[in-house]
Amino acid sequence: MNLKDLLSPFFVWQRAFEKPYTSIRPTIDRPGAPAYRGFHINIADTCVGCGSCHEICQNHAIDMVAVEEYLGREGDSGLRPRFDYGRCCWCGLCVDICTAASLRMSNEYAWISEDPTVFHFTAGVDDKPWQDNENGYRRAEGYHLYPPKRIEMEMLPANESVSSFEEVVKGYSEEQAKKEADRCVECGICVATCPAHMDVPDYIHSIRDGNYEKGLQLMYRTNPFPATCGRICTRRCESVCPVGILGEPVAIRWLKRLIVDQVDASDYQRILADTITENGKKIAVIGAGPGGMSAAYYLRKKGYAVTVFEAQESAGGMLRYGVPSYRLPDNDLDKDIDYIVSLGVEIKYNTAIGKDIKFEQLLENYDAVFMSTGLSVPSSMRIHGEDHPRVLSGLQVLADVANGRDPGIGKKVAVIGGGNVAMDAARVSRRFDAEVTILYRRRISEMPADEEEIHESQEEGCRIVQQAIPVEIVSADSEQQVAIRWGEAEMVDDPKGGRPRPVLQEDRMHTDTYDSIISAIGQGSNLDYISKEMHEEFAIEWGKFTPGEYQHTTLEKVFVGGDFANSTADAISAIEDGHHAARGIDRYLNPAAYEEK
Amino acid sequence: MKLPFGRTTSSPISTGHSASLDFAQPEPVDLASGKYVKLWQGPQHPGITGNMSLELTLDGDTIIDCKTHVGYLHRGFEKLMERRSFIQNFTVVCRIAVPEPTFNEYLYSHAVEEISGIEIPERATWLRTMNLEMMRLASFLMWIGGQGGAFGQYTVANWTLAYRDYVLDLFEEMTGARIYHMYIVPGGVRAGLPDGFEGRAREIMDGAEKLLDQIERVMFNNTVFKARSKGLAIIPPEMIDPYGIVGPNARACGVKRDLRKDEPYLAYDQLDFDIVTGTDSDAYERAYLRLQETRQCISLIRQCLDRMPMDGAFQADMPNVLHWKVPAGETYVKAECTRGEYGYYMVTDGSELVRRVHVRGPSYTHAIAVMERLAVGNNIADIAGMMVSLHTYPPEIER
Amino acid sequence: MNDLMERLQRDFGVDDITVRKPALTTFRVKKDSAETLIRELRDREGYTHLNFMTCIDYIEDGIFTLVYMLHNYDKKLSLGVHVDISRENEDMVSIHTLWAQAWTYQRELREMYGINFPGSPRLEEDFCLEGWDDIPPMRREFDTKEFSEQRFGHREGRHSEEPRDHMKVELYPNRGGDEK
Amino acid sequence: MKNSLNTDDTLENSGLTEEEQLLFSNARPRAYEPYPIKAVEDFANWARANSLWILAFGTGCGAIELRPLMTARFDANRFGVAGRPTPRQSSVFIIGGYASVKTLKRIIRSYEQMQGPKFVICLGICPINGGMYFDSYNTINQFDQYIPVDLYATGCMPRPEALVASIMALQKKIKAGECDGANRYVENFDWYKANQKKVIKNWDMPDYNW
Repeated sequence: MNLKDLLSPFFVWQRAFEKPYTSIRPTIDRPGAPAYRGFHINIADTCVGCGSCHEICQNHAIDMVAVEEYLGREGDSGLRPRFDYGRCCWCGLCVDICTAASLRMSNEYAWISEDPTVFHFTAGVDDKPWQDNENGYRRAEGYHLYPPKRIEMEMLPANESVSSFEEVVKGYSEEQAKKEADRCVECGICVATCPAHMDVPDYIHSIRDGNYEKGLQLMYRTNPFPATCGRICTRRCESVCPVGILGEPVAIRWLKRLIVDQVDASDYQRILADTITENGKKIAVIGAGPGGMSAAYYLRKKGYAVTVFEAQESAGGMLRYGVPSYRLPDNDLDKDIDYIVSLGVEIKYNTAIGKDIKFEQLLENYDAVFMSTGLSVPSSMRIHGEDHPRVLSGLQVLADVANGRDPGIGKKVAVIGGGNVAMDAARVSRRFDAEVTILYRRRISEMPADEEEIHESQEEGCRIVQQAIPVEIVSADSEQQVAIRWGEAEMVDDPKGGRPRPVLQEDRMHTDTYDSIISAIGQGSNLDYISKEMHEEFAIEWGKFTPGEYQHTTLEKVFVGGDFANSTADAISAIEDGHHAARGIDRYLNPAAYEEK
Repeated sequence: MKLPFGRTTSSPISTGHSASLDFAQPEPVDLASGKYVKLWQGPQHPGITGNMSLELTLDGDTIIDCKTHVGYLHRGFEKLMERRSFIQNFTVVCRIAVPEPTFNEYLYSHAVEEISGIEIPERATWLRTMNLEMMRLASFLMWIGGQGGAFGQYTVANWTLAYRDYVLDLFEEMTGARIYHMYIVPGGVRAGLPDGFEGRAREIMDGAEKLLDQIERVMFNNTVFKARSKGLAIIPPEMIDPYGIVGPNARACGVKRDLRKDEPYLAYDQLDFDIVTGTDSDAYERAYLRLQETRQCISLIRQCLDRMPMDGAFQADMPNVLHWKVPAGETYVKAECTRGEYGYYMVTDGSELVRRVHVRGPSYTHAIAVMERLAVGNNIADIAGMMVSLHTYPPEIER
Repeated sequence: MNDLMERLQRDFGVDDITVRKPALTTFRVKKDSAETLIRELRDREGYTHLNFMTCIDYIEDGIFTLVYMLHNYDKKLSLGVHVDISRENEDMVSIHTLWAQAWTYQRELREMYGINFPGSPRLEEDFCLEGWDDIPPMRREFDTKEFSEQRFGHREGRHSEEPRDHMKVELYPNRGGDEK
Repeated sequence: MKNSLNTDDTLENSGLTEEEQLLFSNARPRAYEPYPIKAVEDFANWARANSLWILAFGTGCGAIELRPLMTARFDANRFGVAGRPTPRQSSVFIIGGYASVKTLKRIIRSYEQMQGPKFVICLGICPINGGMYFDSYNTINQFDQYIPVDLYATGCMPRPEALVASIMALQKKIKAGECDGANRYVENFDWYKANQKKVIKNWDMPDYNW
């Protein structure tokens, strides 16, 4: 022992004059750090209830509970996370995975109670003192638990695509598809939004597993046109995909396409194994479009003898005659249709109802009739000179091309309209080397056509003139040409709160001359085959049906579906209409089977 | 008197063991003779580090047999991990060693990354290195307090535990939590440094340096501390390998082994530091060595702050963790924690769940085989100080 | 490293040699020669450090794979020695005479997997568990969640919905692909 | 021969050997009865609330935050809180998170040895509903099934500040005379004991540790 060691500890007194460590009011003085992982905050209006937080929680601390006010919102499951603070470990994985970035944490941390059953709350719904706390943990910029960007799709470059009818989209490779499928969070919100309620997460899962046969089976449960929908579906599923809120939505359409592309048509019979037990009843389907063929498929599966009446020489309806083959090649459409036909569905081509066979006859000869003749008549522009021979309809141009005929559009074309048909007509015209101008009443951002379509048509060299209102068609100097007088429009806000209206500016009129003008401003239905009395009985308004439950009309035997019976007028809705009508017809003809339920 | 292992009470450890140490268990004593007393120390005992118990057989106040009992903190982590996904596990592992969770996070993440071939960005490497060193600093500060407390120096315990809290404040700022940071995640880290962190960290490092100087004067130069710790629980060099002794416990007898230098991981090959070794291998030497390593920590944290890239990615490209399948593989990764080699052995089978994880904590040997051996022949009053001196954390034994 | 492996292959018939990373090689050895091989690695090859010893349950193959992780401090190399034994009550040779901590591992394996190591001290003592009355918990067939639910129970009042099912029930009950 | 305090209603102590049964009391615990004069009882409660002595038994992770609590920065001593090394001197038992079955046995033993009035605070999520280890085969999920609890503080871990807050809440509760955990234990003794014995399979201690 030496003296130094004995004295050294007395140094401790020096500390008596230093600032003490002790915090005076410990519960007040020091809030959690700005990024502290404290109690949860959920912005319930932003949350879509995808359940990813529930999925990732290793402690099963999060329940998804129904909150009435959010049910039925577009792209919202109506569920909200409910936290069990007898389980939560404040790891923050739920915040990290939150697809909508609605979930975060506050920096509050004290919750004391004598009752162990109170530590539950639905964040953002139940009133908690920390709900408005601005601090707390949030996911850092640049930190992701799933890839936010989608796998780039390879496309034909615009300069090549414009000169051929080859399919523009090349499709994913298997490896790319697996990566893209990996991004799915399997919430199933898309299933509710998809008109056909396809089992999207399940078939995406089958891609991850590389099990395309299972994927195909899953798709056929709800949609007998997977090859078609995998290419041209309006994919409302992608618009609600939660992954798309912060990043890009999962490329559901391209994944669907991959499954079909991976399976050879000759294997369909074996994989789908649709066994048919005839039940002796006969159904007539009018129109071999997606709606009619879908109904035919599901009815056939239930054992009905199905006859499809089609006015054209091939099946497919708008898919064949309205969609150009660079978007939907014929053999892919045939892949879907051929399988349906292979199950024993009879199609009577070139048979127009009302002309070749009376509608009443069908009612008499069949146990039920499903009508799905769609919208096949181009709408009129309602301007003077519209009947000029150089004014063509978009539908007609597309049908001519589909049938291999020269549409005869010339080299300088104006397309009127902003829908998909207008875009298709414009792009088809480009493929016939025409110089294309698209005239649209409103702004480009308001075009009803797919954003992709608009973008691609611009890429391919179509010029879009927005806020252009056609006023009159006038004859040109040459008979091979036609002139259009149009005026610029200003967008005027609707005082009633509707969308802004274009108003013609009389002082800014133009007259341009074209080889032809393609009008594509919409279509109406052709219901001439139905007698006038029946028109009334069906309560048809503006050429459209409003079917009841299970697509049932007021006429006992008649079910309707497709573009003339729904508001969305797209293929996938028609497919669901057909499927749903098939359910309805089965319920109608075979009520005994449903009585128990 | 004659004791098991052929030692006498006057010289606690004979240093003449050859490589073939006798690991035989001591013969049970005849309790009925009334000559011996059986005494349980722990699990409820303030002098026990963590939650374990020692079954002591005493002759007077001299320990003649010591049996350790663990399992009070057993939660079955290895089983739980087998039924949680790869991302979920990273939140579980930190609970394995409560005072030092970060090493678990790092090693678990590193094992997953190694098997799945993920390369983490440079910034994440530095953030991880600094995180680990901050953890080491906090852990050593707590340990110094524990060692002081075990020998009656509560002043030092008050200083270091309070100061450790400042380091925890830094953690809170950086990671969002005080104890279970859950910051190092497979693929990188969860966030960069918050604004102004560097300045505050440097301030706290300066203070820590000053504190350590004071502690050296008050605790290490203290006659009482010296008297009680010098010559206590000497680990002879021959024991090192047969008993699997690692870390400061091994370095204190001159064994120059430190994973940070021997098999550098993260950014340690770019940092400037030396392995600290000692010679005497007693409780005092180990304590002093740890004090020096604490100083080293401060220097390493400063170096990290100096050299760390302040922007750029901190997370590698990750698959969707909700259905993350790690390819089949097997690996053993290790890091130098405050107690020595901490390791994760991981076997995967290509599914979404891990097949097997084994966590190797240094306390596994230090607190059982080594402790049982060193305790014999010592005074019961020194048991607490001895346990702390071996720096054992029971939760990493039983997991 | 290759020389050593060749020699082990020749002398002990080890197989399944895999280089996991430069510093770690694993191989499989028959149970009978395991103890000799490990002793030899320790005494003649410098693998003086036993990192750990553990077990992997391959229930689908009916085997336990025991893993001995040895480390050579000089060469900075690790060897993972795998030994397969049957899951059905097969004994394993004890290595408690080689390392002081080995018997602790063996005690743990006895408790967690039910593997017997004849001769290992204090093998029958409780290690982590106390009064355990079920199959050894680390065996794959033991379902810890079920056990926990039955024995310890959970607080009531929890209920969760799957978004997808919830939406189907609430928004489109008669549609989708669920009908027969 | 059994040495009992109350021959009418005794405990079986069936976990003990016959020899041991002679060594331990087999009496049932008795409930605390407040002083008949309210002012005296209030004074006693005030005194109790301001000298909370914590049993230094770190039963789980939560123990890690007890150290900062008791040392300089949060300095719980100023609230009358002190750590005691033995249950005989302690009045507050802080359950630091999860309790493994093995620890639960020691908790019961320590708790029963504590002199009344005694209070239990549960820290963290694990005693509430299993928390992190809800599926573990070795940790209990609802602590109140085994020992009556006066207060829960959720968090993982609750920070020292939350601990200070819970101590203050406990003080308030004691002063209001609402801390009846120990009495609940006595009143529902058989229920608690049955629950305890359901999970502790090697019951080799007295049914009540006096």
